[in-house]
Order: sequence, then C-alpha cells, then structure tokens
Amino acid sequence: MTYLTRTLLSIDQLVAEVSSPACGGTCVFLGTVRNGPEETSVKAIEYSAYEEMVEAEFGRLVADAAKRWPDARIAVQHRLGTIPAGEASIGIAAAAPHRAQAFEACRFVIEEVKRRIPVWKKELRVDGSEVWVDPSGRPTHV
Amino acid sequence: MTYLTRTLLSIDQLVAEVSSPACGGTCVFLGTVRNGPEETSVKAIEYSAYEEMVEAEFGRLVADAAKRWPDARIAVQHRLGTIPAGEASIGIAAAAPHRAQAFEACRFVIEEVKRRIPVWKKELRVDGSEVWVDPSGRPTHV
Amino acid sequence: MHATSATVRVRFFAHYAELVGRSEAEVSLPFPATVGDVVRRVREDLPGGRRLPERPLTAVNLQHVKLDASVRNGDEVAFLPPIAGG
Amino acid sequence: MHATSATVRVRFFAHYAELVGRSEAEVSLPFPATVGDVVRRVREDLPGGRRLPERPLTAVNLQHVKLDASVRNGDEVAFLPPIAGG
Repeated sequence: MTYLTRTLLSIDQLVAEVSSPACGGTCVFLGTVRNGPEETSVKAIEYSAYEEMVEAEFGRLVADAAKRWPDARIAVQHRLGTIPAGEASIGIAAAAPHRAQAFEACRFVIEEVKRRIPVWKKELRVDGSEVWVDPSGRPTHV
Repeated sequence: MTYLTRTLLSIDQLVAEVSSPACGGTCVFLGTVRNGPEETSVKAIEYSAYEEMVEAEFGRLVADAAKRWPDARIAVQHRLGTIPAGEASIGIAAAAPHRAQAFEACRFVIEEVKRRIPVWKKELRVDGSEVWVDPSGRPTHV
Repeated sequence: MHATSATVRVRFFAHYAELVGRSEAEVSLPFPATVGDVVRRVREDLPGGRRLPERPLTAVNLQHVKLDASVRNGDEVAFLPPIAGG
Repeated sequence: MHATSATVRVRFFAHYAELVGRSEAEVSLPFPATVGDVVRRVREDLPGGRRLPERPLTAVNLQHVKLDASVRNGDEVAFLPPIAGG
C-alpha cells in the first residue's frame, strides 16, 4: 500500500485493512477540510508533499507505533491535490484487541503526522486569494 | 434516529450524521465481535437489551457528552441480535472543530456505554455451548 | 384501592430472566416502599427468586437507581445483570 | 573530481519553492560540510535565497535532520516549510 492518494479516501477500505479476528476495537480518525467560523471562507485546500519522504516517514511512523502497541494494526492514507471543504484529507484506522490501545495508537499517528510528515497546505478562499497555512501561527499571503 | 438496530452498522452513515463544515476532526469507534486467543472459539455473540431504557439512557448519555464538548456532534448506534465474529456491535462517531475534542468525546461515549447502557451478551461457541458474558470477571455457563 | 399499598411491574433481563424463568412479574407491597423492598419481595416470593443476587443493579422507569430509591404505584422496576454492552 | 568538494541536490517545497522560484538546485561546497553549510550557501548564492529562513526545517535523503548533520557528495538536501499535514 502507498500512503498517498489523489482520490477520495475510503474509510471502509482503511477499516478492512486493519480488521482481524483478534481485534475487538477499531478507532478511526478523519481529518476534514473545514469551512467554519475560524476559516475565512475556505473553498478548498491544496495539499502538496515531498512525496518520496512522506512514504519513507510514514513507514517509520507506523513502525514506531507498532513498537509501542505491538498488537495494534494500523492503516493510514493522506490525500493530496485540491480537496474541497467537507472532504477528508487524512484517514487513519487502528485496530487492537482492546479499545484503549486502538484509541491511543490512532491518536499517536495523527499527532506524529502533524509533527513529522512533510505535507503542506494552501487555502483557496472564495475571494480568490491563496494562503499557505503555517500551523505555528502566522498565515502567509502569497 | 434510534440508537438500536438489528442490521449491519454503517460507518459511512454515522460519519455523515456528524459531519459539518465547522468540524475538522472526526473520531469513529467500532466495537467488533472477536474470535481471538482470549475467546475460546466464539462463533457469534447474541446481544439483547432493555430496549426502552437503552433509548432513554443513550439520550441522556449524548446530552452529557454535549455538555462537556458543546461543539462536538455525536452519533451512536448499537446492534442487537446475533452478531457473527468479525462484525461490529457498536459504532460511534464524534466530529468536532478540533481533533482532541473528537477523540475525547468518542472515548467518553464508549466508556459510558460500558458503564450505563443496559445491553447484555451471550457468547455462542463453536462447540455449541452458550455463556453469558460478565465483564466483571466470571463467565456464567447456562 | 387504598394508598397504603403499591403495585409495581418487575422486569427481568438476560441471565436474570433465565434464572427465574420469566421476563416479568407484578409485585404488591406496603407503601412507602423502596427498590430494596421490591428486591427482597421478589427473592422471597417468586419461584427461583433466591437465584437472583441480593443487591442487583436496578432501574426504575428506565433510569438507573440505587436500592434505597423509593417506588410508587405503577412504577416499572428492572433487575439488570452486569452490563456488557458495546 | 577531488574528494575535497561535495555536490548535493537541493529541493524546495511549497512556500519555499515559491520564494526562490524553483523546486531544486545543485550546490557544491568544500567537504566536510553540514546541512547548515548548505543552507548558508543557498541563502548567499541563489537568487531569492535570502527569503528563506536562516534555520529552516531540513531533511537529508528523506530523513529529518538537524543543521549540524553532515552531508556527503550525492546527498539530497530538502528545505521543508513548517509542516501542515493531516
């Protein structure tokens, strides 16, 4: 499996990948492009990446999770390209014999993604402007 | 919506119910009938409930969650009847503006379900025996 | 009927229904009464009632209650085995 | 070519690629060298290089590294804007 896709993420596919007779709990996380009160009319977000490094870093990240939760099964996929508001940019599924492990492993993966996976986003606004998103704070107009 | 169903749970339907332009994170939990090393060959589990109370208690539980996470949107459905190993008995979706709220609300719901929602399960084993599951410990042969 | 007695509908679920061989019963007892009084009466009077625990989990009118909760005429009192949902 | 110089491929992504108007460059510098040396050279020699931060996030051969990591001939050194995935 590759960790990147340019098409709609499928929760069912992620869940199917991790399901196993020994796993009683599955936790799924979906990150979705918002258009809420905090986003000045975001029409879509354009996601780009250092693709070869994303694949390598996701491999290391999943291996790190497997070390911490040896019984957990993890699947993750990040979508790239222009993603309209309301659609998911990332999907993570973690299945484990017990639910605490599933929640913890899933949460670990999304936190590490935010820290390690070289993906960037540019907000495409309804007024035609474009803004690189800097999660550390300052939006950067381009 | 009713909180009980006797047919296959649909993750997509739960996610669709909670999705909203203001919510950037969605956490889903699926509880699945296991047939792992800890289960002496469980073929299926028969779920039964005090159905009127399940509906009332789920209403109170979701209201409790809404008080703690006012921006979260929550959907939950419990399946009853005979559920074969590998299929889900409960599905929970929690969407929120930020992911921490989504994870916490989803985790809260499943922990409260285990504590409050009057549902019982009887393991149907491959050798034909049946066992009521007592989560406090002792399995009770019937 | 005089207000010095209360009649409640008692419901049994799952393993408890199997232990007493029925899913419901009607119990009358002197008023005022508590859920604990209902439990004692069921264990004493119902065939197989002794197989039920002395302090089961209980609900009145679809709400979890403790054994010292009071019951009124017409209430529905449920005996709940250890919860195993999810 | 003598082993006293190293040539690395430098890659720019997202906002940084826009700031320097290109997605890659080749940089030669005296060996031994660190990622920090590559960053300094890029900022000095590349048109628009001063628009890049002095201490960007960097990777060598697809792995996150600090600025004091050493680089070798043939390495791929990437300038990574603040990560915004997920």
